[in-house]
Amino acid sequence: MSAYEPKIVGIFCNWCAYTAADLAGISRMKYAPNVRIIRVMCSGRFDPQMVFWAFKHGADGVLIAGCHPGDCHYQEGNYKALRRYKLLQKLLDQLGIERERVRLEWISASEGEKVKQVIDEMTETLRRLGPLKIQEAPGEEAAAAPAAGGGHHG
Amino acid sequence: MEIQRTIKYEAELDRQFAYEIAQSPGAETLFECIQCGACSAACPVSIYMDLTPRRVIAMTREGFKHEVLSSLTIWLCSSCYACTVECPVGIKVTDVMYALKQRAIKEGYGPRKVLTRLLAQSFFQAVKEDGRATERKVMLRLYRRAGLDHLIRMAPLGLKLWRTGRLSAFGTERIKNPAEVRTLLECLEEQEGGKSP
Amino acid sequence: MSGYAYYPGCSLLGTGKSYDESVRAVFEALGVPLQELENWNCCGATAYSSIDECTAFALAARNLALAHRRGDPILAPCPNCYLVLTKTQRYLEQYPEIRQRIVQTLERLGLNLGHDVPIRHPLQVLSETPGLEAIRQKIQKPLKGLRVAPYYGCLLARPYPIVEDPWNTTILEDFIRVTGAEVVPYAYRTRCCGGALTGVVREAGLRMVYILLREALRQGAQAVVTTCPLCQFNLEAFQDQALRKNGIQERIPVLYFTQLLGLALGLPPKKLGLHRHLIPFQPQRKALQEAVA
Amino acid sequence: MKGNGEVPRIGVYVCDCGTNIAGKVRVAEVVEFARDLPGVVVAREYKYMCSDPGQDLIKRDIQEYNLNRIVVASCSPLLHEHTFRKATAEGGLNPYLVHHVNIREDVSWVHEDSDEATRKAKAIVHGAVLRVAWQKPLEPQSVPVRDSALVVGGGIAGISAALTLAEAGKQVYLVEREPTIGGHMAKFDKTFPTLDCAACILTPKMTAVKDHPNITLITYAEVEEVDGYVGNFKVKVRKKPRYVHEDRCVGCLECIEACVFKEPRFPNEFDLGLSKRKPVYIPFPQAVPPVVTIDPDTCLYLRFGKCKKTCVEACGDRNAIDFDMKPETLELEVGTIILATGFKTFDPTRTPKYGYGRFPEVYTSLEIERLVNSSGPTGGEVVMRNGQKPKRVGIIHCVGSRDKNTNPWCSKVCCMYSLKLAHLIHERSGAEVYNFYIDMRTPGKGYEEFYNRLAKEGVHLIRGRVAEVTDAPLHPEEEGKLIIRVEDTNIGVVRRIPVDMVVLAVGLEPQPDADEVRRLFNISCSTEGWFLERHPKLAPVETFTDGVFVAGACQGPKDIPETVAQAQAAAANALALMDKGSVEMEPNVARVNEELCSGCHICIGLCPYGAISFNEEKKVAEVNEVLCKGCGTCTAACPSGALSQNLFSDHEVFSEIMGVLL
Repeated sequence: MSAYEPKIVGIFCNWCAYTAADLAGISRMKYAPNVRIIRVMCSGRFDPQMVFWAFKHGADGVLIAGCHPGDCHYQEGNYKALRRYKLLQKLLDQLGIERERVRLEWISASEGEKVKQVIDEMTETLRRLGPLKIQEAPGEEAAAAPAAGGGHHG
Repeated sequence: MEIQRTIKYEAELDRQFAYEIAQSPGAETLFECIQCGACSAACPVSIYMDLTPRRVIAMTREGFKHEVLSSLTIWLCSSCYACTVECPVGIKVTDVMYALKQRAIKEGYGPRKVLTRLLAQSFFQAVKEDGRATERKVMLRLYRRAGLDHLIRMAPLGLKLWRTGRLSAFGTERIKNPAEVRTLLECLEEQEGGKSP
Repeated sequence: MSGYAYYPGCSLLGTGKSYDESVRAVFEALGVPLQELENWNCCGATAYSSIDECTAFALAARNLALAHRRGDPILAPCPNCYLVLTKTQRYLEQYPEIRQRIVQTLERLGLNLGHDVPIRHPLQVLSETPGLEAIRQKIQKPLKGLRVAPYYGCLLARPYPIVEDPWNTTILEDFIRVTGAEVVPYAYRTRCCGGALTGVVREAGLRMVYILLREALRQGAQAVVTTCPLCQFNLEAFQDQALRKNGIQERIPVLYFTQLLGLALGLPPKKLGLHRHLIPFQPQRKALQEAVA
Repeated sequence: MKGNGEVPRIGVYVCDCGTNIAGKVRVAEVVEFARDLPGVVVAREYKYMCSDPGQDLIKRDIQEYNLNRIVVASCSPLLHEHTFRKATAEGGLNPYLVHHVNIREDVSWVHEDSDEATRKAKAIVHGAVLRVAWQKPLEPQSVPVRDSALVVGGGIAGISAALTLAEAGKQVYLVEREPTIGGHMAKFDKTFPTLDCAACILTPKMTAVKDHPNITLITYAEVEEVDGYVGNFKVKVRKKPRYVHEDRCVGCLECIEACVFKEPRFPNEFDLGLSKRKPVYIPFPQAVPPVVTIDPDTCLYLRFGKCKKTCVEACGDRNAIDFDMKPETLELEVGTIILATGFKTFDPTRTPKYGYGRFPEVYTSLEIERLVNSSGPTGGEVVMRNGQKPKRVGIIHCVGSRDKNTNPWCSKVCCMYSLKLAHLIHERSGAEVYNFYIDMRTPGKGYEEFYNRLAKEGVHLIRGRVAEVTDAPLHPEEEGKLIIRVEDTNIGVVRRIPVDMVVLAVGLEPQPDADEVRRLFNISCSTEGWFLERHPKLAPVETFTDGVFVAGACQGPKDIPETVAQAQAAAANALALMDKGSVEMEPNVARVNEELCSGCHICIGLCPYGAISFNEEKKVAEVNEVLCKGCGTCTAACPSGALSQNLFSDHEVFSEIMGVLL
């Protein structure tokens, strides 16, 4: 076992996945500390740019978690996330980035156990894959924050 | 009137024992036991047991190693799995019984002449030699170990079976290369650090 | 594919000889191909698990690997073998560490475990191919008027039942009815026969045998039909002692379901191994024939 | 310099939460770390940030250090975000300039290694500090709340909630699926532990519902569609035809008498099939509304179109019977919704070992409730299906409860109702009663005393889970009996107890359609299928959907006192919303930066609420903030970065991502 520990950004929807993570906490489940969870209202807020932004800033993987199909608090945001995720996977292939580094999961508010299981699994997978190897585009500054005016979309 | 002290001091218990048993496949939920007794009630042999299966679980969990490994219960289990399917918390009680039997044999517990145990050992040897268990061979070995009276008691039945061709008198069932099975077993025993009885 | 990889197990070579004979005869008569799994070894049975779980799994695993190599599903008439093989397969999926050890060891013997060799019991197989309806068409000597207690024993019903809902299943009963015989209600159809206890803890074993036989007699059964060599052996070989001890004079033959089926299919009793039984089935049949005539 | 050109002056507050956080995370180290982050002016550790002194700390620092951004790292924002927003506002800052992150549920409670936990807590605080700098002052929108409520389910929970709301002057619609309200409680004879008659306490409430001017009772109906949001729900209710006009039927029951079926022939659902009814029937004499219903599956006219229609004749001028009645859809507009859809009892055919369905003298506890009920099928006599009175009865607890093979949870009410039934059976029949229990659970006011009373009455209390009920005797005393096999675990011996009658104390389960109902109302269910409350302790009747509340056993097993308490609590919560008259919406709506919008229309099709439209004049997208629910889907999709979700703008989210990657 190497000393390498992957860093994973979690994009969790408020109503299901984030609540489930709370439940995992309340139930005192123990899981790998590698995922840093960021709360958004809906997995529909997930933007593939977030993945590249995260990779650029040192992430080895991104975990997006939303409500099960049909259960979205906002009717269908999770389907939108799924669509973007599918496109993103193709893009990852082209860039030579392993698909396993970005994972989309449906986790309902009652599935604390699944939070644990998914995080442990993904951490284990990324440990095996090792650090993300991606070449920084020359000349790009390591900005302290995204450039004003949504520059990262440019 | 003879009286006996039954108090159990904590120092006499083996806490580790419970954790070791809970390690064996099927016994993972040992500590979740709610002591409902469904296992004992479902067990067709519990009426003969000195400790009901429920008590075996409770005592295992609390580290009553000596009592559990010396009990008749583990040798009376007929592996019918009635307890296992009944258990409301998913303890595979039959597997716990196996784990306890293994421990008892390994640590030399219990009366040597418990037939169940001799049967297991005779069977084990036969399979190791031939790759198969010829019933006649296993039985003969068992009752020889158990004592002459057992052998005599079983003789009439043996004779009947022999007459109907259900107990091959001479031949031994053997696979083509028993050595293969032996290798298989020995390999694993090596890994285990020598576990054969 | 050369038909089912027939795995008789040790008992079917000894006390369960007639089970072996009747399985082969019935499968042949129904045109379901089977061929013995070459060089199979003992499944490990329950006794082996008492010594060491891991080596018990290894024994069963070798057979699974042999069948995997051959590429055929295993046919295991002995419920004990059926259980041990199934349990091993399940546990090796569930416990990757044990699997790892066994896979490595098997590799040294040039064997590959595989994952999902189907393990089937003749009840399952025959109810699908040729299926009960097809069997019904082939019945030549229906066993009309014969009252039979259906006895599954433990291990086909639990913990890995051959049918989805073991409490409500009628798979064995259906076979009995196909032969033309009548099924009596039998509350103890999945109660333990005592297993190895008859041989090692006599008193307990005999009591268990007695309970099963008494209920069959109480329900007016003229035969008990089993699916297991150990059940058959216990109920037959210890019947005399068990019933005599409780003051019961009657005796009841104990048959394999394949024997019952074979008789109805018109196969000669000898081919079905009926001559090996200690409590003959013949007299009842005669009485029956008289009753019918 | 962020967003609005201000230099951020950030205060960071890291909570110990007693030892909940500090036991794992080295809080002082996190505070030290935070102090050096850009923009941070002050960083503090405190034992309980949510306490008054904790909040005061924030308020004081805002004044003293002229802070303009706050970060609190403590428990889940789902629990206390509101608390810290309030404190921030009281300190004189806009409440949306605080960011609350979670280092308890997401860190200290789920990780074992102190170093790892501390490192992760720092990363999370880092993310929050970078993000909060981008946060902007926001003004929440306020929407009006209608002064009317929908209560779904007419059991004791729904009845209690409806009456409380109606008494407070709110317009209430009570929707019930069955032809009558009353629910399970109406089936009971006595209630534990006081043994007061269920009908005596329930029927006045049922009548009160019917008579209350503020309550519109809609029975034999189900909610079909729910639209809108807190304060403004639009609900469609489908009313099944009962082929009788409720307003014309006077409940004389002459039609039943006149029905061409001279004798009742069909199983009466209310008596669980223990009695028979005719196609035209009333579930029980005290039913509310007190009108008859015609069952289309058994009525000759409705099935075959041919009948003498003697019922119509009997009804005469009242003209209440109408065979042409069609399903009807009602549209309601309400401000709040209370779900009180109740439970179902466990189906014991799933535990075949107890012989239910196989042995006629094995009953469920609910069947026994009817059997001992003085208005039940036997007038309260304990008479078995075979017409005899039992001499010995076994009550098996925990059927379909506390069992991984069926339902793992404790159904909470069975111990007490089993004791009650033991008492009633003994009282009515003189039978000897055995109770087989795993653990006797009698917490509750007067409950343990009731248990003591039963013990004194001589009920056999045997601790052990029954393995099997069989009719195969092994002993002369067992001939013709049902035999219960159990380990008497107090003694450590296996016993076989022959009885005449077996009662299965079936557990409580979610309604079979709970999942559909929860989708309808956009709420969550627990793994078991119970409706999920917003917080198990602090918001037990709220749900994750604002304005929707839960009451009674649809949220988990409950007895009557608890159910009523919860129903009234739900009503109080709904009242608070309605009385306030308006509700502040989270201002996390999307906005369009008109200068950046290219008018591509992508967002318009994506919005599930139709909140985005196209301004033909300006050629840009426009967000209707009243309709926007704040999911952020459009923000993620906008190719030009013109759309931005308040509180979750790209700046905010991307900075947080960067920050947590410490």
